[in-house]
Amino acid sequence: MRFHHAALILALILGWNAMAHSQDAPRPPSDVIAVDQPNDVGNTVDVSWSLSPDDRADVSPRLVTRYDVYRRAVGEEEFVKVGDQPPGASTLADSNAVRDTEYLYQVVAVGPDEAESAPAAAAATVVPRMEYFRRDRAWFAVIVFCICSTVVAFIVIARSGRELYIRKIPGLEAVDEAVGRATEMGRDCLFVPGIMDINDIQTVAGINVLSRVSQLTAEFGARLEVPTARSLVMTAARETVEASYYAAGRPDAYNEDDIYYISDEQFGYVAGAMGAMVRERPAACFYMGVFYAESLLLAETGNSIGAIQVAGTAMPAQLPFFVAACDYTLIGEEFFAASAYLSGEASQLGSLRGQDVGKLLVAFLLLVGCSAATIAGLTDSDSAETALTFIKDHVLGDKGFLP
Amino acid sequence: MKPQTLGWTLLMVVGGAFLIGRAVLTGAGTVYVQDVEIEVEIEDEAEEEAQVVTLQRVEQVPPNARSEPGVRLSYVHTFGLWVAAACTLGIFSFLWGDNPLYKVTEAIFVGSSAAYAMVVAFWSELVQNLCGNLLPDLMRETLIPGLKVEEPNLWYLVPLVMAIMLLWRLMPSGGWISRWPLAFFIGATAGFRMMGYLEADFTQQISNTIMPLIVTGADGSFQFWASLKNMTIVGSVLVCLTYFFFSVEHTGPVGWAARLGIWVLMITFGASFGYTVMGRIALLAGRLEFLFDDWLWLIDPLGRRLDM
Amino acid sequence: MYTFLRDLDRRWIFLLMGIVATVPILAGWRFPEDPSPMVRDVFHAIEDLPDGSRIFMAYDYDPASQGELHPMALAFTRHCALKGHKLYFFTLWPQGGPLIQQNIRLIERNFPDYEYGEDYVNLGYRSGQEGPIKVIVTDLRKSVAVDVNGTSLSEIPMTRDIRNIQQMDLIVNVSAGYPGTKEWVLYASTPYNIETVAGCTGVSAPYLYPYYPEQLAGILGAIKAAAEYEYTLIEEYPQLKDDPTAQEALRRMGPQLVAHVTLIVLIIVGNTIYFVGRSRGDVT
Amino acid sequence: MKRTVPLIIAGTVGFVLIVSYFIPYTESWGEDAMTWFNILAAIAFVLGAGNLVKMHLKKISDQQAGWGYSAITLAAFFFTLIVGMLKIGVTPSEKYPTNAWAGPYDQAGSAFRWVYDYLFLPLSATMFAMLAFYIASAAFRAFRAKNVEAIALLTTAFIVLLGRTYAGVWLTDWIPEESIGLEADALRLDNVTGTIMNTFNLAGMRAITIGIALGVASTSLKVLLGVDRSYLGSTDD
Repeated sequence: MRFHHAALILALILGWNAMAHSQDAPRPPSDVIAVDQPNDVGNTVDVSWSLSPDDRADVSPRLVTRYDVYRRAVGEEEFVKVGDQPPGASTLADSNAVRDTEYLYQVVAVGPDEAESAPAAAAATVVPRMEYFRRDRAWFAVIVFCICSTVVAFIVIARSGRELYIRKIPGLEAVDEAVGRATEMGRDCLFVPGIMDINDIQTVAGINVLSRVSQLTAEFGARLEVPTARSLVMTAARETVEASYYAAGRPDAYNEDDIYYISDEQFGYVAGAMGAMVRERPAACFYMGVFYAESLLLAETGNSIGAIQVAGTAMPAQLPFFVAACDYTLIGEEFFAASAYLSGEASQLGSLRGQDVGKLLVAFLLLVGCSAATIAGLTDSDSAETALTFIKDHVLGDKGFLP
Repeated sequence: MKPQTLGWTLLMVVGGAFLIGRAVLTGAGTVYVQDVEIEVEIEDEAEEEAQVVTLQRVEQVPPNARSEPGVRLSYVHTFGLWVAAACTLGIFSFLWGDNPLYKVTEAIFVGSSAAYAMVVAFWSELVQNLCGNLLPDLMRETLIPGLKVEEPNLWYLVPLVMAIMLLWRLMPSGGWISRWPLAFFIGATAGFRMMGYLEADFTQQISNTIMPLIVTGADGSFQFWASLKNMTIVGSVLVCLTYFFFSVEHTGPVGWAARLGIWVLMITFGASFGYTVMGRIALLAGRLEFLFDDWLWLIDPLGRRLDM
Repeated sequence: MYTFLRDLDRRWIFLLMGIVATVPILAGWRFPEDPSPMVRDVFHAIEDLPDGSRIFMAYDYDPASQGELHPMALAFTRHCALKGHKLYFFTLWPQGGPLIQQNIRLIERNFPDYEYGEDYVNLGYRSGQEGPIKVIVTDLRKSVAVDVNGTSLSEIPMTRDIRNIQQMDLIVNVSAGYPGTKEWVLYASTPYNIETVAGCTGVSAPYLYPYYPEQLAGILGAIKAAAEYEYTLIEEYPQLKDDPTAQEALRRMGPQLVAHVTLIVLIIVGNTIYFVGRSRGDVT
Repeated sequence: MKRTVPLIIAGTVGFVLIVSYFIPYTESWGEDAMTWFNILAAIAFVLGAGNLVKMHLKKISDQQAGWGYSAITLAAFFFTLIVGMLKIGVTPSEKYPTNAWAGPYDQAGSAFRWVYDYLFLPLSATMFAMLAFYIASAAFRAFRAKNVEAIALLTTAFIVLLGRTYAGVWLTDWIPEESIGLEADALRLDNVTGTIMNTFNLAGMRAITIGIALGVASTSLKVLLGVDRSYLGSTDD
């Protein structure tokens, strides 16, 4: 009985479809081209076509409502639909192809009431292949290699005992001064290592500064409080501070509970930290790490309790508040440099020098690129144009190693 | 001290009276809901007839629909609204100074936010991706009926083991075990961040800055403002980079460039400040709208209480 | 006067700020807007796509920044739905789920033709900050096997053929910080050339400017840009003119103006005190 | 064992992720590593919550000052946790009407959603809104024209503050569109704001961005090579 119904419906659909074909099915698209997407794992075929002549934006209702893309592996009977695109679109990336299989693609324009055009097939079959190396990223690989090797080279040089000059970073004295003031007043120091986890390099830099601050508090005998937003940061901070107190010969003065975790949630953490500030009234506050909206909340609360404040962050958005509300601020890369400077480790100073070489590379590329662009704009020099496209599209772009 | 206490008491009494007045006279702070029933057919392969299941849903409706049939006052939501208002005022009370009300709201906030993140991560990541791949059959029968994974993927034992090692940190001893997953976590971050930053923030930024310093129009005429703009951009980038150059002392020409650099940075920070102010005021406006609209019914910008 | 202002308790300033924000809201002040070129860029990134394009709605914000970003997110959703685009909602913020649901409510109420699974789908939240971006940009199902209702992506018509988000025609990102626009630019739009527009908080807009226009097709910065966007939307779709829910950001610009002017006055007064104090030798 | 293995793990996984950027064959290795990373990130929330509970329990058992608030924190924590984990109040979804566990955990009407709507949302939004007040007080007390740099910062902030509202348009729309052959409307405050954002802000932010990218690259490299091992801590346990 069921079968009977189904057959009847099928017959109706087929018949109706055939009628629709003859009446209002759109004309098919043309020039279907299927090519293997370069530089991929071999699972994507880029299909493109020219729009059906009936696909016009100025006709309403539209005569083409979508394009269906079908594919068939050579050797199989049936075409399988792999995706559809809205009218006006003429490309589709089929990312579900199987590597090294030969496919034939066809595109059908579909009109209102699902009336399908005749299929337009791609002229040639396509075989998706996997490349062994992403040629579009060749120059990028070279740049990565250059930067990495310079950093490594300078680390090696620094470790071999050669003195590397790093300019004095203003604001580091501010750290010493602040701890001194807090000790004089007999009040605490508060250190906020930002709200991100230990896998953020700014947090790591902050912990380096913390090691300096805790050395000072251990020497001077001031209490140091470190509220953290991440449990892993808490552990790292505890280990760092403990080591400083041992080094200063005052392990008895180290209190694990002064370095505590509040909450992973940003404002939960800030609420807790602000509460601690107004209750303990520290005389010196340090904010070193990643900060978001809490920067101003912390800095203003610190201001209201009259604390000396020193901040350091590479978060561009939060720098204005620290610059305005704190007594001293380490801006962006200065913060990393300060942390390297304080750690005094040869490797840290070496990597700083490596970064400077990176900046020289930027300046060089900018000067060459801008000169080429200017010359190319002023004269109709072909060589300047070639140089410009080479730098922009190849060295800094994704057009491959050579033109 | 005495006049201050008196002042506070007076303020509290007046405020309380106002609230009671609003609530009694206008019904402010009430929430109305409607019960909705959804009938869903389930196809059971064993049964011939499709079974029909009725699902109950409660939908919130705007207050001006309160006299319509089926709409009732929701005690749970009304209570919630007053709790929300109390929380809002509790946090704002910190502006006056630290006080017990703020401390209570702070404690609630810290506790609920930690649990919130944990619950969400549990259902969305641990159940779906970890359990879904390790125990697909069990998950299909219980928590994720729509799961399509067929066979257990034993590779997911690796993150499971690492997860247990990470949680070992909560134990009194043997905390070093957690360093292994931690190392994985940090190594992975270092790896993908290095590539992402170098491509988008280094090479692409250089590429974006390469521009002609002297701009000419289509007819070959000299474009003064466009040229000045391009020169300013390229020059500013270079002087700012000089400020961040650590290998030489900032004296002489380098010192001058660095000084120009810090000025550009300050202009940048000024612009940042202006933009930030804009955002923060909007947040305050959002909160005030909640108090005046949803709670006290003083304003009605969305027309949810027209004809009342 | 000078000593009074110098030693002014900051609670008076808080009070002033409270009043300044309250009055325009209670009075319902509104001001005209003039859309900036940047806002028009964002508008056209969505408007110029063929109707029915695939748009990945990465809504990375939470209730904390709702006041600033929710109007913007709603405007994006409304615009995409007006164009008949297919929407894929996703969030990297644990608190973002219910906000996506509010965007979906907007679709359900105003676009009865839109059907779940055919025209929009909610992929929910994934943990790992920028981690999920790295995965879904090459393999969506490795991170998102099922939607929020527990339905497999292979059973949902609009995700059946999607392998990764490189197949999206546009990423619309609303971001309140980290993870957010920067991460989408770093791990999706730059390495895989996926067209992206962003709506972000006022605080993050300035540091996204270096990505415009090569890596980001446009940036909406804070409530002002959201208001201009709503204005552009009303211009193009006049049927929204009488819909108050389509003008949330426009409404919020009232307190904005008064508060900005107040802040400027505060800075001037503060500096006057500073200079008077310096001439009297009060400040070192 | 305690230090070498972590260094090897960090180096290997980082290297795999770098290589997978260039060699398509290893792309899926990178995906797997990231999938595991995401699962570990979810576990980190449990770790965070575990620490929170530990800390507050200690505070209560030691009867430290303010232990009552710790009790409230724990109560809020467990209440949210229980209603969320047990999906209290969640009704089955339409797709799977017989399986109550398949409903979304944050479904409208569930207890967990109540916590979100009436506790979490107002608390976090208000916390953020407080910034408006703090900005006002910072504007009054902290933004002082102490030196040339500060003047540059303040002037820019002024212009942008005005230029991003109707006040800027209203104050300067008397400036003609063109005068003495120049495009004078560039001097209107809203246009000046645009110029600042597209020129100085863009350049300054770009320099900061490039610097930070280099910083991230070199630090990441140090972590992968085992030169920087601060995350391992300095003691043996």
